[in-house]
Amino acid sequence: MAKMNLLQAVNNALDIAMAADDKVICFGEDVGSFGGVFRATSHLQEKYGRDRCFNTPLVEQGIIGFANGLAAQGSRAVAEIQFADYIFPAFDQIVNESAKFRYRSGNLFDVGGLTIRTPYGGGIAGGHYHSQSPEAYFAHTPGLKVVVPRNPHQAKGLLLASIRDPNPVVFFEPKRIYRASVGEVPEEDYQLPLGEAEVTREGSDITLLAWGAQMEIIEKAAEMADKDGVSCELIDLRTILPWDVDTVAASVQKTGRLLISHEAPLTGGFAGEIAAAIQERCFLYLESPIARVCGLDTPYPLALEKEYMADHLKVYEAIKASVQF
Amino acid sequence: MAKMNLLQAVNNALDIAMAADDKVICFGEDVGSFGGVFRATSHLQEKYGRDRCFNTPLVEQGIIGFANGLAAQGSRAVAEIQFADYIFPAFDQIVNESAKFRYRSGNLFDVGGLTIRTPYGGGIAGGHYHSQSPEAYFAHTPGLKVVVPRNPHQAKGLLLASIRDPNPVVFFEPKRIYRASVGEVPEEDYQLPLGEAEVTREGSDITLLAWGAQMEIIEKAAEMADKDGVSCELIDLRTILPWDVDTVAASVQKTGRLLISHEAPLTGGFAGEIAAAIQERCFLYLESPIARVCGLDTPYPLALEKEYMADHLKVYEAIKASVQF
Amino acid sequence: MSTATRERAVHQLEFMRGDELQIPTYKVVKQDGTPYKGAQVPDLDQALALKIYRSMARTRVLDERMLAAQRQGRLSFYMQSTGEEATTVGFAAALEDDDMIMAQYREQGALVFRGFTLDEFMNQLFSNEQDYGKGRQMPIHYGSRQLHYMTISSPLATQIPQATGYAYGQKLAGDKRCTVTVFGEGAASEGDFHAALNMASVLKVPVIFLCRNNGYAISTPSSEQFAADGIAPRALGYRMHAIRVDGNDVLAVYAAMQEARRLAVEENEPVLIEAMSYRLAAHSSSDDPSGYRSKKEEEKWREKDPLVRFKNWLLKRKWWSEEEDSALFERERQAVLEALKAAEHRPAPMVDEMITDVYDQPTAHLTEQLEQLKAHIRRYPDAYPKTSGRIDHG
Amino acid sequence: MSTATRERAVHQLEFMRGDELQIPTYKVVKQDGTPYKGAQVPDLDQALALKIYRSMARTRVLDERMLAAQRQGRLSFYMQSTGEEATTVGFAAALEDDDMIMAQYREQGALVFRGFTLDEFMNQLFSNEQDYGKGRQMPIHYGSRQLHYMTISSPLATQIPQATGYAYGQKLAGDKRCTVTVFGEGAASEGDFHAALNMASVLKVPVIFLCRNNGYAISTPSSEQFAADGIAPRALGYRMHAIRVDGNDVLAVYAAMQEARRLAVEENEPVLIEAMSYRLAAHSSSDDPSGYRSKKEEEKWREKDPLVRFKNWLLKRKWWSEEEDSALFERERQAVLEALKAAEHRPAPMVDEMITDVYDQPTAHLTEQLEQLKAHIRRYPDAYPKTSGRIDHG
Ligand SMILES: Cc1ncc(C[n+]2csc(CCOP(=O)(O)OP(=O)(O)O)c2C)c(N)n1
Ligand SMILES: Cc1ncc(C[n+]2csc(CCOP(=O)(O)OP(=O)(O)O)c2C)c(N)n1
Ligand SMILES: [Mg+2]
Ligand SMILES: [Mg+2]
Repeated sequence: MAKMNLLQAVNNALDIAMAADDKVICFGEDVGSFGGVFRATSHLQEKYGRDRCFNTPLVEQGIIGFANGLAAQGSRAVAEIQFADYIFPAFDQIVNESAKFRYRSGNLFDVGGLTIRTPYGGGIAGGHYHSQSPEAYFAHTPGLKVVVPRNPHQAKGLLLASIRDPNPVVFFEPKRIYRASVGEVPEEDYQLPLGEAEVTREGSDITLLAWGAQMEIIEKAAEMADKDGVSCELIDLRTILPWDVDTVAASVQKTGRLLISHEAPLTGGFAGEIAAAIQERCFLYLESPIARVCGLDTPYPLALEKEYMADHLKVYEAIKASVQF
Repeated sequence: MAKMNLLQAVNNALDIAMAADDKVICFGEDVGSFGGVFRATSHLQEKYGRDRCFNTPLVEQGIIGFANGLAAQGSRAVAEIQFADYIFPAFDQIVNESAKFRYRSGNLFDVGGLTIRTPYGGGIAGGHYHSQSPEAYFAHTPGLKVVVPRNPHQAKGLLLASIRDPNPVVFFEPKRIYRASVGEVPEEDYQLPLGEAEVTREGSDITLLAWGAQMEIIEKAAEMADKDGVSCELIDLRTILPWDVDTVAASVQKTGRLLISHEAPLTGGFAGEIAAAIQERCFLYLESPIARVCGLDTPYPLALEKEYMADHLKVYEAIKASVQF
Repeated sequence: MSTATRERAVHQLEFMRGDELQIPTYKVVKQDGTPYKGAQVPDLDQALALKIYRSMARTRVLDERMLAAQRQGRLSFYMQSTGEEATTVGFAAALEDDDMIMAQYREQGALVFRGFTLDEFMNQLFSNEQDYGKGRQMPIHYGSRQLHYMTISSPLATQIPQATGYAYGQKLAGDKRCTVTVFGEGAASEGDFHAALNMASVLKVPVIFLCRNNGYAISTPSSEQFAADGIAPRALGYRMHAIRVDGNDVLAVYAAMQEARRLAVEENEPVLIEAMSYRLAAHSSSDDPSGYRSKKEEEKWREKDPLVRFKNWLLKRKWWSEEEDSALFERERQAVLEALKAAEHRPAPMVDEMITDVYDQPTAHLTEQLEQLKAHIRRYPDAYPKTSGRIDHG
Repeated sequence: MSTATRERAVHQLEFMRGDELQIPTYKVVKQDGTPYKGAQVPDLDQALALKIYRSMARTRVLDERMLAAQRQGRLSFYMQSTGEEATTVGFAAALEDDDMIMAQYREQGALVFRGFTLDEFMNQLFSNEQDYGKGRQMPIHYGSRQLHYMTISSPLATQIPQATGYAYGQKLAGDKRCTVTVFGEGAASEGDFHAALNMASVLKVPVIFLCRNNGYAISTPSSEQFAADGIAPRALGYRMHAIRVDGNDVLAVYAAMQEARRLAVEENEPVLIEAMSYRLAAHSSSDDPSGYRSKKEEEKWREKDPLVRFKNWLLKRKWWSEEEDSALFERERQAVLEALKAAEHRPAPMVDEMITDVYDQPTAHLTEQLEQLKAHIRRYPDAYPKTSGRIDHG
């Protein structure tokens, strides 16, 4: 085991993947000799050469178009989009191409080797365009997998699994905790399963569900609630698509309550999908409405970021409202 | 009043808007002298000149980028995207630019004059790329309005309102019923309100909610249910964003049941948002889980389109399941 | 630092627009089949020449018959490539069989040349259970792994940067193979075009960009698509090798592609080829060009028929005769009709195929959706005739 | 029909790559302030020359002080334009005050020239309640309706097609005004660049595309951004007027923009100007260039300081003296510091501003979200110190 922060864990996963398989190729804006603006690809060009780790021109639609072709050819294309806010120029290549490549060809061709890594989320004084959490845009797209890790250990295992998964994966990295989240990470090669949520804390009164950097927030809120004698069960969804409805439903059938929290705006966010599916599965078990604590329905602000965010206090208040319903 | 089909109603609305205001400008692929591949812009170039109705080069991101600039300048830019399936290259210009233009500038600048018209939806043997219903991708984007008309009368009134609304609007036109939907349409200039749902049929046992071409489907299902003695209340949401939660909640508080149907895949579709919001507002009124009858979670198929679609039989079965819960 | 400039200073204000830049069109033979004076005629033997011609002929017949079938309501949709067969067959003929082709949708000539059978065409066109694409895409969205022909997808230009990526993989693998991507002059307006060419030239990738400039994108004439002299001058903006060829002259297309392939494979130099031609037919079976262009204009181009031109050359060489020609066309017509008849009655794919290939394996959630769907079809078998008969067996 | 070609046939296979195409750089004065021999020096009077110089000086000082303030933790983020002031001030000086500017983010020089006050800069940089942008975007995202300067947005290149659209509107309105959009050589790789230039040249729009080629996009040198000789050759692919200028020579930039404006406004001809310069500072306050380029390279460019060059010219003309220069810089430093101090303590925008401007009017739904938020802040006033104090009054 080694102590790593989340960035180091990502870097370590890429290093292991490239060492283990010549077909793994990393690229994107500034990812070459510089190692990426967050340094997630540090030293990879040095180790594996300019052919396997390189800068691209500044064109996201090109990066993912290129990556789709490279994956179709049989390589494991690991493309970085510098900020998730800048993934939208590549939206067509992802939603119309990556997601539908296998299906439309009847499995003659696929881009299963594709992984798109991108830092997402707020809380870093980034305003509109360095703060977005666009996972829901992708979660409405059959054919994609969407993964978000919450800490270094998860990041390494889930990224290795994503790179090797035979389906295109959009891998969102919680940049607010890139350096703040530090933990023990096995040095060896390991994978964590995609499509499986994890119960990170058991409890009996209410289920709190989140992913990525938001896990920290719901943990903090759960501790506050604990002091009030409210026992929270915590679930990290980990994979947003395809998502693990069974684990969530089992938990809600036990606790009778569900709160979902994400950073993205409320309306049309993925919490809506979860709430809809769970009210259907757990209708007779629910003791209060499923609560959603999310970003406001505005673009991401700067000066009033603190007010905007779904913080632990808002989650805590929502827990109270739910148990007192 | 005149008998018009939905396409004629759209064309008539554009004609009236252009006649009434010099600042209305229509453009897109093939919309010029040809009048668009569906002929929605027929004769507009003839009437208003090449400066105000013209072909663009084949580049959706350019069309909407151009439209954003034109709207910022003070024109009423009415851009056509030939099929909603091809709107994704413009996703960045819509989601990062149109939607945030006013907010980010503190109202110094805005693109309120922008309207994006685009035919959406399946049932026309179009396969993956001439069938999609991407409204949910836009409904997660504060700053946009998203509108879908169900018939010629609605199309004209809602399109005129959209063009004149001081906010950017994505206007989805149900192409399956472009010609099939025929009805009486006032010849004069009129507008129907954005942001308001409409109860198109009153009932007492269950609320059925849809929009666009799907309204026909739930009407047919409601007739079948009627024969079983189940009284359905029908609501056309009309505006997907911002949506009219009050009208829907009032109806569900009356009927105790809600079924939402849309063409797009289930997961991450807008029905999820509605279900999540309504279970919160109407928790104590709900007699059965909110049902969603939607497309399967696959890309849009061709040969098995009939099987894929959320048709009246599937809606009818879901009504029965809901009332028998 | 690295601003690419080999700086040369001037002190007078002078704008340039490239008007001096004239990109000529490479042509080998005239319409009557005689080579232009001093023309560089590519070296190809009779077998290959006839294979090319037969492929062009089959493409022509296929297009004619299938449009007719569409008009009869036997087929939902079709797209002809009439007038452009020299381009689509000629480029394929200059490639190795396992060079990758990533085309737009009007390149059936290349598939014919590579040996896609009439049955294979028909199965796709009729979305039947033998369609490799499992009946999921509209007619003309062919693909063949065996023939290194990427399945067509409707969104325009998306395949262009993909070709750059595919070729990058070929280069890294040391395959000595290239990727050819084909697209229209309309599609070249998309942002993906710019991305693809710039990336290819920076990354030195063995990819060939073949633009079919056929004058129209649906109803939009190229004069409303771009203001420049075609697409070829754009290559210079990327410092990429470029050539313009007469797209109705199969020998010119063949020769240009041969040399382009050499540049790509041996020197990792991407190349842009602009093939000048004309879309003689409607854009698709849904289109009627009389709304946007004149019969006269069409007639002018009909006289430049690429099949006639190449046939004339073959006749002059005595590699072919009018008798053989009539027999060939007759045979092809028969063959197409037979294949059509066989394919149109094959059943649709099983309902189970609805959820395969979304992922490598169906997820639990998809399996559940399929089971619900099957239960529903069993309840209303008449409403879903394509699948209900084979839902519980087969 | 309309394939744009003025056809010229050739019969030998020949590829071109544009290597013969050499785009020179227009320069007016040398670093020591003397004009090049025979140079075409633009005609500008002393008042304008000094206004340009003072704007360059203020920009330089602002950049220096604000980076220092960022380093002191008084500011979250900053971006310097050091080394590029001749480009950003020079282009603005050649425009009419109500020509529209749609810039990228490193063009504060143009804003200074147009009279954006130090207070206005500071209010934006400190996201306070007087920021026109209501504290919603990161520092340096300035905008001014009064000064016809479009609010900056972070996504690169999006403003380029927007400029084409804006200019189209100006043309239709008969304004006799143009739009200038500025962007980096990195941003020029985006698909939006291609879309914008092609549309502008087809639609004949009074727009000027000013590319600041400063050698880098963050860490990526232009040699990994494109393979061609800079950005200017791309214009020829759209049949658009183009010129390359020495971006460190304010007179060259001014002269080129003046003529470009004439072409745009009088002839509806879009123009591309490529200004060659160098990003002397780090990309932003978050960046450290020592990881990707040498001090030596930076030094080489520091010697080409555009302020020194223009000052030398002014000195030679006796329009300016070293004494005036020192006094100017001293005054500017003071003024910047005063404005900074005043702005940094102004309060943040009210919480009510959270929901304004999402739409022209707050929706019922947003009003409800705001009310809930206010109730929450009242419950935990200490957790939201920026807004809690002013939530029930003000
Ligand atoms: C992204 C996208 N936008 C629009 C369309 C609709 N469309 C299909 S073909 C076509 C015209 C293409 O013209 P061109 O590229 O010149 O090819 P050609 O048909 O002439 O062979 C259009 C606009 C599409 N398929 N994809
Ligand atoms: C669409 C998009 N992708 C990536 C970024 C991140 N980014 C900000 S500035 C920059 C480099 C821009 O370089 P250039 O255009 O040359 O301008 P310069 O900084 O040199 O002035 C990058 C990659 C962004 N803002 N927007
Ligand atoms: Mg064409
Ligand atoms: Mg730069």
